[in-house]
Amino acid sequence: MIKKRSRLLPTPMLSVLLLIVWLMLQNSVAPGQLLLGAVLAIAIPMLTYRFWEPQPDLQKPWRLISYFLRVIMDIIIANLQVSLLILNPRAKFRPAFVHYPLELEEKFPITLLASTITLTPGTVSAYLTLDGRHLIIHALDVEDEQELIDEIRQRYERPLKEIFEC
Amino acid sequence: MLDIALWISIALFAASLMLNVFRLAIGPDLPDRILAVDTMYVNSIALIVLFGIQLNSKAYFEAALLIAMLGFVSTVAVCKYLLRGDIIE
Amino acid sequence: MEALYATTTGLLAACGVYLTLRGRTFPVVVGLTLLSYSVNLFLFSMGGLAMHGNPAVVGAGTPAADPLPQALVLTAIVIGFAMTAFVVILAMRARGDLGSDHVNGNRLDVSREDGK
Amino acid sequence: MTLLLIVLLPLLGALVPLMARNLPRGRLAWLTAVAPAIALGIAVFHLGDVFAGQTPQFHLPWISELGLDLALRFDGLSALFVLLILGIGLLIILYSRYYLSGEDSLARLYSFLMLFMTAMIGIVMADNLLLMWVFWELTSLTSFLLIGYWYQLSEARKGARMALTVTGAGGLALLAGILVIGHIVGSYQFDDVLAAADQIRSSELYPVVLVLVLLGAFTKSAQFPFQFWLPHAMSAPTPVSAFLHSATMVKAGVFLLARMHPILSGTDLWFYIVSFTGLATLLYGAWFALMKQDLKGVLAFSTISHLGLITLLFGFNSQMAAVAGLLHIINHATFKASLFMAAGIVDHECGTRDIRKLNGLYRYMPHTTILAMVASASMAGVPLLNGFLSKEMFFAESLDAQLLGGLSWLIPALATLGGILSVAYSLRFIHDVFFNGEPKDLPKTPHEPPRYMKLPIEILVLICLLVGILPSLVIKDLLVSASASVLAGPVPEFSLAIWHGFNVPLMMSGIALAGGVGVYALRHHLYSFQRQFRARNALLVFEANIQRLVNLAERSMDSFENGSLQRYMLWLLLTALLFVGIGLLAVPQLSGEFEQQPFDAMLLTGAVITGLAGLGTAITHRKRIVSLLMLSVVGLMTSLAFARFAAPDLALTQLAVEVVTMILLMLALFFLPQRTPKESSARRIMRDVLLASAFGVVIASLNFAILTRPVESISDFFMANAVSGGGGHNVVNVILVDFRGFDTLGEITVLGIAGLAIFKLLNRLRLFMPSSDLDGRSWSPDRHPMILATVSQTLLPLALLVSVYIFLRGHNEPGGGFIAGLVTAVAIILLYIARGVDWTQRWLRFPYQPVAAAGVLIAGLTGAGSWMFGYPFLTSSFGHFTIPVIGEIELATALLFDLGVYLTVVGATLMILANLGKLTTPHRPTKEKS
Amino acid sequence: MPTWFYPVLEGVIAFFLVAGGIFAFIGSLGLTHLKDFYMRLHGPSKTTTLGVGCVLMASMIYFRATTGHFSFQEMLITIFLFITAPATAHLLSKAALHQKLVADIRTRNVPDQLETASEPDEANAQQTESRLP
Repeated sequence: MIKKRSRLLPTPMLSVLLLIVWLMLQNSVAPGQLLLGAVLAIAIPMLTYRFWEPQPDLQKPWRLISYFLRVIMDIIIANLQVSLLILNPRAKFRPAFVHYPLELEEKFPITLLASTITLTPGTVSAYLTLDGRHLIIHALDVEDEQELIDEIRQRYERPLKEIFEC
Repeated sequence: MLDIALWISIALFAASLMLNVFRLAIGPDLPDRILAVDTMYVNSIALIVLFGIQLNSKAYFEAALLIAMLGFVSTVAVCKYLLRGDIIE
Repeated sequence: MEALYATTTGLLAACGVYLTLRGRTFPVVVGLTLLSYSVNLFLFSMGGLAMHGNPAVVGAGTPAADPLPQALVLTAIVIGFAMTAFVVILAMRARGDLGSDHVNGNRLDVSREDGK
Repeated sequence: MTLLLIVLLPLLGALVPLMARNLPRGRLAWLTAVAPAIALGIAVFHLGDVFAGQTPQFHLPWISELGLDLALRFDGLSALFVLLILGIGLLIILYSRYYLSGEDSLARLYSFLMLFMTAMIGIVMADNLLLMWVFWELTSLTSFLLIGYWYQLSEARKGARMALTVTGAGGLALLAGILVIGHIVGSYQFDDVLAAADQIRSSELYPVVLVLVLLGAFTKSAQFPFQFWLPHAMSAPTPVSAFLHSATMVKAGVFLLARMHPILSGTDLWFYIVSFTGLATLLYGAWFALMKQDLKGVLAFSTISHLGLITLLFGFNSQMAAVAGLLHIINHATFKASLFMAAGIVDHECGTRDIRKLNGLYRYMPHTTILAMVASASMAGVPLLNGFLSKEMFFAESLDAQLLGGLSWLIPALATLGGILSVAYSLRFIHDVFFNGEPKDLPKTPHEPPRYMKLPIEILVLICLLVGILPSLVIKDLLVSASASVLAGPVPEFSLAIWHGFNVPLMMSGIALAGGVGVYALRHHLYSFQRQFRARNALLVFEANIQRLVNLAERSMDSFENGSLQRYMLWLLLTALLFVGIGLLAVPQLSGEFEQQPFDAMLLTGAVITGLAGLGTAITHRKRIVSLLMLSVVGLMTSLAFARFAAPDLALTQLAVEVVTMILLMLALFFLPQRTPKESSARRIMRDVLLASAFGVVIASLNFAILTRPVESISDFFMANAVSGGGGHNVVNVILVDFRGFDTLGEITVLGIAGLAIFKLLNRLRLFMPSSDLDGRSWSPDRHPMILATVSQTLLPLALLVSVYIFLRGHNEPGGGFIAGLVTAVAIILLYIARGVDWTQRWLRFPYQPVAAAGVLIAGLTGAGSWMFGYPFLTSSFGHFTIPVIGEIELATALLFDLGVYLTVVGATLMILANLGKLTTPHRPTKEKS
Repeated sequence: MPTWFYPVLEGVIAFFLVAGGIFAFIGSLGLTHLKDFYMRLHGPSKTTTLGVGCVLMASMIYFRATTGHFSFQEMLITIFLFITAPATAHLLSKAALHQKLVADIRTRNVPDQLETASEPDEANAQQTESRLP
């Protein structure tokens, strides 16, 4: 389902991202910088494209933005929770390792999911099995693993699946 | 009001750096020490940015950017060393 | 503040020299790197330590730092890296060919206190 | 100009025999004799105005800064010696034509002799003390060559070496003496030194000068403590002994005494040292001449004794004694040379020199016997011969030497004893060899030598007779002019008549003659008495000392240099500490006038952390990976310090280099033992800690001293015209790329070379790869963790973008070629780590050497580019161009130069790290794990 | 800009600075006080990163106020941080699990037996003759 890449713009998303980053770096939107940014945005992907893992194409970019916003909100909440946990001396942690069967196949979404899991409340993606099927998560304080798994699947994995695959 | 906040923030980051050094010194195993070093890299990014604000000059962003990037690379290298011994295979 | 700076440079130099006095190639290399850090700090401070100075950029504010030692130290750092690389690989080659990474002249790998 | 000829002719003469070496011997001898004959002619030509009192001089500046000029003088003393050298030299050339056996190469002997002759003439005619010393050393060298002429004989080699060592050492002492004289007087020209004679005598350095010069003289003239080399020099061919070790070379020392007489003599110190040495040598030589069994040994010791006599004469601070000394120099040269040649004939004919075997030779060679009898009679001081005259004068002088106060009578007594012994050994030389029974089992049956072999002896004996019978006619004026130059003043009136009427000296020579015959008669008792002493062979003692010296040197070298870096570091540090410590002690007060700036919490934390991390690196150096982590913390804190003190460029470079060093060290660590066994004893650790802390203390105080002192910085020049001259605002980068562009060019070449050297070093490197990590756990199966791969893949374009950004802005804000190069290198290394070599290899198909080379080339070409515009190498030019759409861009050639730097840094770094990384890959199965 | 605007802006910057400092401090505190390595990992990966993020936000606003136009570089650094932090956390825990660090007794179902290498590890100890391409 990956459509034929056009020679000039192998990964449109990446070129756009590079242009935005260049402008951020230069802190100015002067015409000269724009032109230079465009040139770079085309040149660098062209240099690196041939060996790029075929990445699933972004179906719905807008869902990604909303996904990021939700993740940011979760991060803030997570940090508050963890801070409270760390601060009160009598905190009784119930740490646990959770085996989380992955439904995603593509590498990029899996990495994205693992990153969000690490950044969100109380969980760190500790180990990814060699075949990329299972993700072992270390949770700081969890009563019931199954409930944690369902929550992660519902909040993060399903939207990612929507964004990248179907 | 801004200077007081700046001063408090610098003090806090200095304290967290000291704690990291404590963990680095004590750290029973290697991963603890690597974690300590990595956190020090992250804390030093904040410190550089605070310098920037304190000295009111924008020349320090590259340093912060570089620390972010290079901190990651050195931690990755050490972890790869622990996992595989030979970093570049 | 100068005293603090000087003590740190001195301490680093001392640790560096202690390591270079060890009997094995690796500590010597690490010692040399540490020594080069301290020497770079020393040379950098030749131009005076600008507490509230601005970077040596024209138009970035009057009390600018002294650019010359900075240029020298920059070159020193890069060449320092090249030489450390050379020494490390020389050590590896010595270990590969001679079979021991001793620097105090004894051949066999068993640690014999020698080269007082 | 003709004076220079006298020296040059023998020098050129040295080449003549070498060129004519395959001519028959006769013609070779004549050809060689031509040069000295002409020189003798010139000398005689100059005799006229020498006797008239003038001193022809010649001056050619040579190395005037050292005060060494080619200055020659020809005064009376020089004339006397030049005649002696050339005259006897010619006779020796004739004599050795017959003496040398068939297979010895005559040409080689002749060329050495000519070289020696040049050196001797150089000494006697030198007007510059340093020049004299140069020729002095040349005589030592040529005597080494001549003594070692029969190099196949071991004692010849040993004797030559000993002679060279002793005379060489004396030469050094003489040089020291001359330098001190030069220091006092200010010039080495003989006339200035002569004029400043009183200044030298009164200066407090006089004893030093005296001892040094006398050391040179005594070693050369084999005086008492240094006489052991002369007997062993007899292993040279006899013509050499006749020429060097009787007439000329050993006379050089006495010549020095004569030349220095007007400058150094006249003081009590001179009297005590010189005369006592002379006296001791006189008696020592005489006694052993009596004892020796070897014919040339007898003559050698008699030469020592006669030299002692001449030195004694120069020791008496009276003017007549000096005249007597000069007279005896002439006489001794004549009769001793002839005696040596006679001994040569005996040796040549009988094949041995052992006196016990040689008896009653007068039947076989009557003519030689007569000549030998006259010569040895002259040596004994028999009247009507030249020996008698100088001995008479000697006895007269010894009588009125008053300096010993009450014991002054002792000197004439000992002089007479010397006379007795000299008569005894002269008698022994004649009677024991030519009469006294039959020769016992000689290797060859003796017979008269060829006709012309005896000619030189006849000439010399004739001179002895002439001088003996008509002294005032033959040598009066030569003696007067020579004494004039020795006394540097009016010569007292003296008569050279044979007969002075009955006086005490005549009585003393009578006692000497009678006593001599008596002593000779009792010689067997003396022999038995002498046999009780253990005969010590000077050669063995000398060799033993040399060997002991060599062993001592070896032992000290071993303790100093045993191949241990620790030992070298120890010495290095100690010397460094010593010098810097002394420097610091001299500083009155460590902290300068700047009072210290206040520091805030952040600086304190930074300093504390750096210190702790540094200590951590040192303490945990046995667990190598931990000390590496500590090192990276130190690196981080150093870059923070650079950032804190307003050096963003440095902070960036330090960070990048620190990460790359970390990766490099870890790559190396995989192949090196992971842990260092505990092997340093507590004492060693203590010593190292002390040494290191001392070093640290010195560095700290040095740094503190500099920090608190005013800084005269020259960088306002750079700040001022960084923009106008270099076209950039970031002064650090402008300095690097523009003002000191040449230095940066050199530096990136070094970087390239280091990369190449490492590439070569890694080739065919046989390494031991650990199969499991430190605690035995086998390596983790997952070679390239998937998450790391994807993350690093997304980071790569961002990192490349950042490096381009840093590169482009380098000229005006912190950044530049170095940092950008390092950032790109790190990004690519990250890819190597995350995706492995094969994957990256496919992406980066080109090897890194050309990249580094291209970098250096571009930098070089940009530098050379300015030549085309007529500017000197590496001048940069820049201009502001306004392109309608993009707006104003500033292009500078420095940018191209920076590009060169960028490429070299990327190329070199990757060459180092990638090659190190690739070490193991060829042996990995290529199938990629999914 | 209206006069009341600056003190508010300063207030916001001050708030972000102090919040960032506190978060970073808590992160380090967690790093020092928590029992086993895995629990310690949560501190720095989450709170320290957020702390530094806040400081970057503060500096963005600060330079917006002083120099008049937004400087997006801080944004770039935050992005960098938020990409790399989870990766390092993941790698660190992978290394820890590989080294079989002992986890706190209360942690449930600790993965004891990680997958062993499917095929014999080729990095067995033999003398390697390296030929560089």
